Amino acid sequence: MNKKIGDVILDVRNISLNFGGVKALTDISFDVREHEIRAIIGPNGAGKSSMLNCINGVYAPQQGSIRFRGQTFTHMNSHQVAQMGVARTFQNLALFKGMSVLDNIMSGRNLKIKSNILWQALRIGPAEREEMVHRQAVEHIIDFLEIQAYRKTPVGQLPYGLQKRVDLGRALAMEPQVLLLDEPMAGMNVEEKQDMCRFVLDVNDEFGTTVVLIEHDMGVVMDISDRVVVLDYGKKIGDGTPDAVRSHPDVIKAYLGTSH
Amino acid sequence: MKPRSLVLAALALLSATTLTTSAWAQAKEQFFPLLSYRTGPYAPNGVPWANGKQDYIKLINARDGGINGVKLSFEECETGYATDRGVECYERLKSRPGVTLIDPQATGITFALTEKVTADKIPLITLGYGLSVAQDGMAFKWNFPLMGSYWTGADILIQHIGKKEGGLDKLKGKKIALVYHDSPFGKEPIPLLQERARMHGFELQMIPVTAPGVEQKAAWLQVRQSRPDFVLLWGWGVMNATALKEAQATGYPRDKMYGVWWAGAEPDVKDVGEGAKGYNALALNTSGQQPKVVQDILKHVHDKGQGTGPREEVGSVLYTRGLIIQMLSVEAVRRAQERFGKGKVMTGEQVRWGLENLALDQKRLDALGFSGVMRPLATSCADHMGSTWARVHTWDGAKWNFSSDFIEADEQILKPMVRAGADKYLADKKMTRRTPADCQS
Amino acid sequence: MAFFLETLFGGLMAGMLYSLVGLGFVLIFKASGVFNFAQGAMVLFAALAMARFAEWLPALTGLHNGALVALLAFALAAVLMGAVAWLVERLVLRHLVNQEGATLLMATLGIAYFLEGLGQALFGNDIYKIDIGMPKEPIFVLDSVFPGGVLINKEDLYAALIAALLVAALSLFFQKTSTGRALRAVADDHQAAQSIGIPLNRIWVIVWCVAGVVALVAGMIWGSKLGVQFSLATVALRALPVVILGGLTSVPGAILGGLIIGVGEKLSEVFLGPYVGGGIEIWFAYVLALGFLLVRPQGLFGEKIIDRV
Amino acid sequence: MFYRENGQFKTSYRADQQIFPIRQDRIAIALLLVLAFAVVPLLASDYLFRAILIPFLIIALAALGVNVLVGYCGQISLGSGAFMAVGAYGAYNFFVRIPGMPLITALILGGVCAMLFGMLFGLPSLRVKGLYLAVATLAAQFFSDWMFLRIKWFTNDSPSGSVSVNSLQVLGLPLEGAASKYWFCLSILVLMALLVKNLVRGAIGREWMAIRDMDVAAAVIGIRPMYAKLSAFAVSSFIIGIAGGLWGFVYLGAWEPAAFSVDQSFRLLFMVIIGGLGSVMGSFFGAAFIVVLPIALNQLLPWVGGWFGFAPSTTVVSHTELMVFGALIVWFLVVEPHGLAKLWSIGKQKMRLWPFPH
Repeated sequence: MNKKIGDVILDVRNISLNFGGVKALTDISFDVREHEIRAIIGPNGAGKSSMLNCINGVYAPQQGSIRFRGQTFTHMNSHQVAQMGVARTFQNLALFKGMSVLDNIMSGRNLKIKSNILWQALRIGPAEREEMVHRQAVEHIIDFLEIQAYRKTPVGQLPYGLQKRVDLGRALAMEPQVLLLDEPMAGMNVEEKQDMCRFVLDVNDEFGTTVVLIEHDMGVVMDISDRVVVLDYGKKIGDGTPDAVRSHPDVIKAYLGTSH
Repeated sequence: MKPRSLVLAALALLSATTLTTSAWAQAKEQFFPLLSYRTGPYAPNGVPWANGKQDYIKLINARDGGINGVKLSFEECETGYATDRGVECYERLKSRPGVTLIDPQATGITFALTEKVTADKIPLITLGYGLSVAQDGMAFKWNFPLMGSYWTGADILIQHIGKKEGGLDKLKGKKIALVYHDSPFGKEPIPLLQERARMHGFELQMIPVTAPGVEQKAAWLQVRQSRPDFVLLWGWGVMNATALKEAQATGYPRDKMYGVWWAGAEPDVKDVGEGAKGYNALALNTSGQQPKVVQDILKHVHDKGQGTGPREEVGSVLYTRGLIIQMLSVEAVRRAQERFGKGKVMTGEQVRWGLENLALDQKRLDALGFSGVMRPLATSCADHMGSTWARVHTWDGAKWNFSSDFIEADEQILKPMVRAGADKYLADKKMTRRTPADCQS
Repeated sequence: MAFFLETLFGGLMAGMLYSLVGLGFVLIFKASGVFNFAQGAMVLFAALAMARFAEWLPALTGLHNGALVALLAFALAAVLMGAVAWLVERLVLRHLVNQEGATLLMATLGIAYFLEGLGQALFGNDIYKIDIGMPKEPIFVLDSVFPGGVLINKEDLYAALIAALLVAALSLFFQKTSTGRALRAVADDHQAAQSIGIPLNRIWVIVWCVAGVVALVAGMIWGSKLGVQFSLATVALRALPVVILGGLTSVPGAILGGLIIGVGEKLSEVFLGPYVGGGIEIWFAYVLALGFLLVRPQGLFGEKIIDRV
Repeated sequence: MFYRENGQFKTSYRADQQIFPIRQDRIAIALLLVLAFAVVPLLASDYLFRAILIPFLIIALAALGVNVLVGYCGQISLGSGAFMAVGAYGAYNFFVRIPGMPLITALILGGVCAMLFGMLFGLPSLRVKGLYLAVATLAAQFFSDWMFLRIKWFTNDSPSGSVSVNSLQVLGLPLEGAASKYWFCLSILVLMALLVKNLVRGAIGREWMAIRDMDVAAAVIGIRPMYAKLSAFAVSSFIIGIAGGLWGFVYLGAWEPAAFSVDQSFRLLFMVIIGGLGSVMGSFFGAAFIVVLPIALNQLLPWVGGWFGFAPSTTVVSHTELMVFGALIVWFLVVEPHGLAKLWSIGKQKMRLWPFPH
């Protein structure tokens, strides 16, 4: 991989989060550089998803701050985050079950739609033109993800692997600068995983999108990520290049030791 | 199926049924659409009322063979006291051949029909309920609030209370509470009571009860707090019995309570029994099986197994009111026939004239078997009420006994109010009063 | 002051009855996730049944001991409610397993219509009497403290006692009996319950039976207060704020909620009502509940929901 | 056979995104409109117009509004009756207080009142979900019941609190005859249906459905729950308000608050669930079902009784009506929990493949 890693775009500082008594995250800090692929690994319940939820503003951390492109936030608001160009896929598919593949991905463009409700009701002039423009963009994503055949199918009826793609597609539709992927390959067979890896790498190369990736499959992580954060029981126990992390004793104890 | 075509299928079905049903009523018969509610919250009061009307029709057919040979026919339609179902019933039955008039049996439906009957030229009779201002026949050509409105009722109650106190001037400084059904029905008497309060200087306290009135604790706590000298009960259905029970539970003396004629029937006090002892209510009519007409019904209808309801309920307060309503309707047709041709089926317009020219003196009432049941009544083009007299009766724990003689509502107070109200109505509607010439039509 | 106390008591008494109806909602929602709008219809149906049985029994059996007749009538009505419960499970619930809440809600409304029709068809639509010897005259307490004393509605007092007893019995049933524990298990997690071999359908029948009995008691109390007639079905609407305030899944919530609503609406009607023309209690109860919801969206005792993604 | 889309190739996204991509559907709709506008008025009797068609059209419009909120945005509401009432009384006040106020303007302004009222009582939806919200919206219902009984100003100081309108005109034409009223309601319904269809297949519709299906994910892709929910409440209650105005002005002519009771709210929610959540057509199915069925039963039962040689009394009929109605509702929910619209689309799928089984 010969791409230039830019400077820090997302900087997480001393994040602590707890539900009632349960400590989900304690004093987590790490940074993400532009154009890199940053992996967060750790055993189940290590707090990986909670970490993303904090970045997304789904959860409000009790302590710490998040610095994104020079602005510092103590609590992110989902809408803001999205506007600033952070997209996200979900661990256990959070697709809009009642809607078609097309609509699901189209909904990723909603931030970009300007025409007001009245125009939309009449569906003339700007409103319709906008629809067409965004439809075009979405069709590109559909082609890119090779799901043309399922355009009009309700996502509920798609096989798991394809749903994962739609999830990715919806995130891509936002044309994000930072893409948070929550176990994009969980529960996939080898071929599907390879496809998904390809998509992630392509996104990263073609659009230079920064990727923050949560993944269980060590192989995948080691192959595609530039740097890795290791969490265990809500604490950070390792951070660095795959090789550095791989050889880190705590990591071996906490993670590799326990995993298959 | 597309939605509307789906409906159309249903409609085809409906029209078929409506045709089959209307086949029952040949144009040679005087047809009475009977809107009733035999189910729902107000059924206990609605049923005897409806039975009375039906039995009288049956009586006329069985005993007299109709009106001058014109058989009477009827069809009942269940409204459940709901306005939209009432309108549906009206639309279903209004176009039957020989349709006579409508008694909606509900204030809400009356409002909705007031506009429609004018267009369809069908008289709307609302005996003792409906729009008080409709007494003014010059403004409301098609409405007939016969024998009394909420205004006359309220007025009579105040007069009666005044009498008991030894003169209306004695009401000065007294406190009278109006516990009313929170709906147009319950609110209608308020303007008149306010007028009376101004005149005699008593304090009027208004306590609404949310329909249907199953939960009145708060209302009666207020009564207990302010300890009014009298309570006027303007309820219908379950509200009345509940009110009496709450009164008992909060220790308010029942003999200081006065109900409107819709709060003075058996269903209202029956299961309160002793607890309602001493409670007073207005009465438009007697109850009991002594009157000749009731005897006739038992003889010609119930003994023949044609009775509508249970025999023992014949002659109850609301049943008898049903009889009167139907009797007046029949007499209106008879009167109309005198002018437009005996033995003919009268149209709505002709019946309207009949209603406007009713003249039932004591002799006539006796002949009809209604002696003692009600007072004589005479309507005119200007007065669609015919009589504003009523009595007060008191529950002794087992039956109703009259505790006053007939009292007439005070013209001096009512006339201007009715006139003003009617004028406002006409103004809102941008309509003009009828001309005397119009009375001849 | 005396009057304030009277209002307070009045509110508590009314509230106790609300809790009773609310309890019916909660029981069924806990165990089957159904928001049972038929509760009101069940109250009506049960009360009608009991009243009419009490009328018919003497004729049929020649019994004339009032108490005994009332007891028998109650038992028969309870059995009938059991049958209803069984039918509901058979014909409705088991065909609608894991549908959305709204669908189930509508189904129960269908049941409500059916019961209202059936009840009136079988038992008539007049006013009927339930006589369980409730005292009607009020008593006065604390007249040493306040002039005229504080009026307490004896009937309500007894009613509240009965309600309290029932609640106690129910909580015992839930805590102590194995069925009760099974019910709680089901309430917590259907799948889990099934996987450890608790037959869901039977639980549902049981819980609807219990709700039926609760409805019967509520109907009996209200019936002896107001007379048994169609309007009983409308008390359910008065009890709805109770369950959202108390939390759909919490029995103590239903009880406390009932009391809060009862007191709240009576105080509001009596002390605020006059300034705005009165008649505010019904919507005030809802607004009160709404106020609570805005602070605690899951109700007074409902479990907190955390969005997991 | 005849219901095929093969050979109908879309060459532009516009063509692909029209409301009825399949030609046969377009033809069917066109025919249907002709039928509704031209043929029905020729066939229908006065009774059908006044007692069934007009109420059906108005209620269908209200159901459409409810479906926007419940079906598309997933916010269960039992306040619809209140929104109708606000629409009706709002329109009434504009109509009688401002001389020369044209009917249509009054209705729209009434709709606006309902819209504001709806948004106000929609605020809890930002914090409360599902059935809790459903019950919470009942507050709107009981509050409006009270408001229109107590605050005299709303009812133009009529002593009883009931109001009435007459001599209605639309664009100078009198709105008296049954047929003209039918056309008026039908036109409004068709127009509204079109607007709603545009909304739900556009960006705002996707926002509503996103909130309905998975609100967290929706927030993460930048949809503001506040905006989505309140806009749904606004659009929904605006439409319901207009329906309320029509109900009062065109159907009843004179009304009291009880005309918009809580039962109305329940019936409307029924319609959208029986008809099909998130389906414009479903709203119409549902409305037809709930409006026509009881009346049909009420008239058919005596007829059926006739076959078996007995004439059931009104009492029996009305009780049987209740029972059959309730049973049918349950039955429909059991057969197709996703509503009549779902049956409809299944039927369409089968037609596509007919005569070959997939």
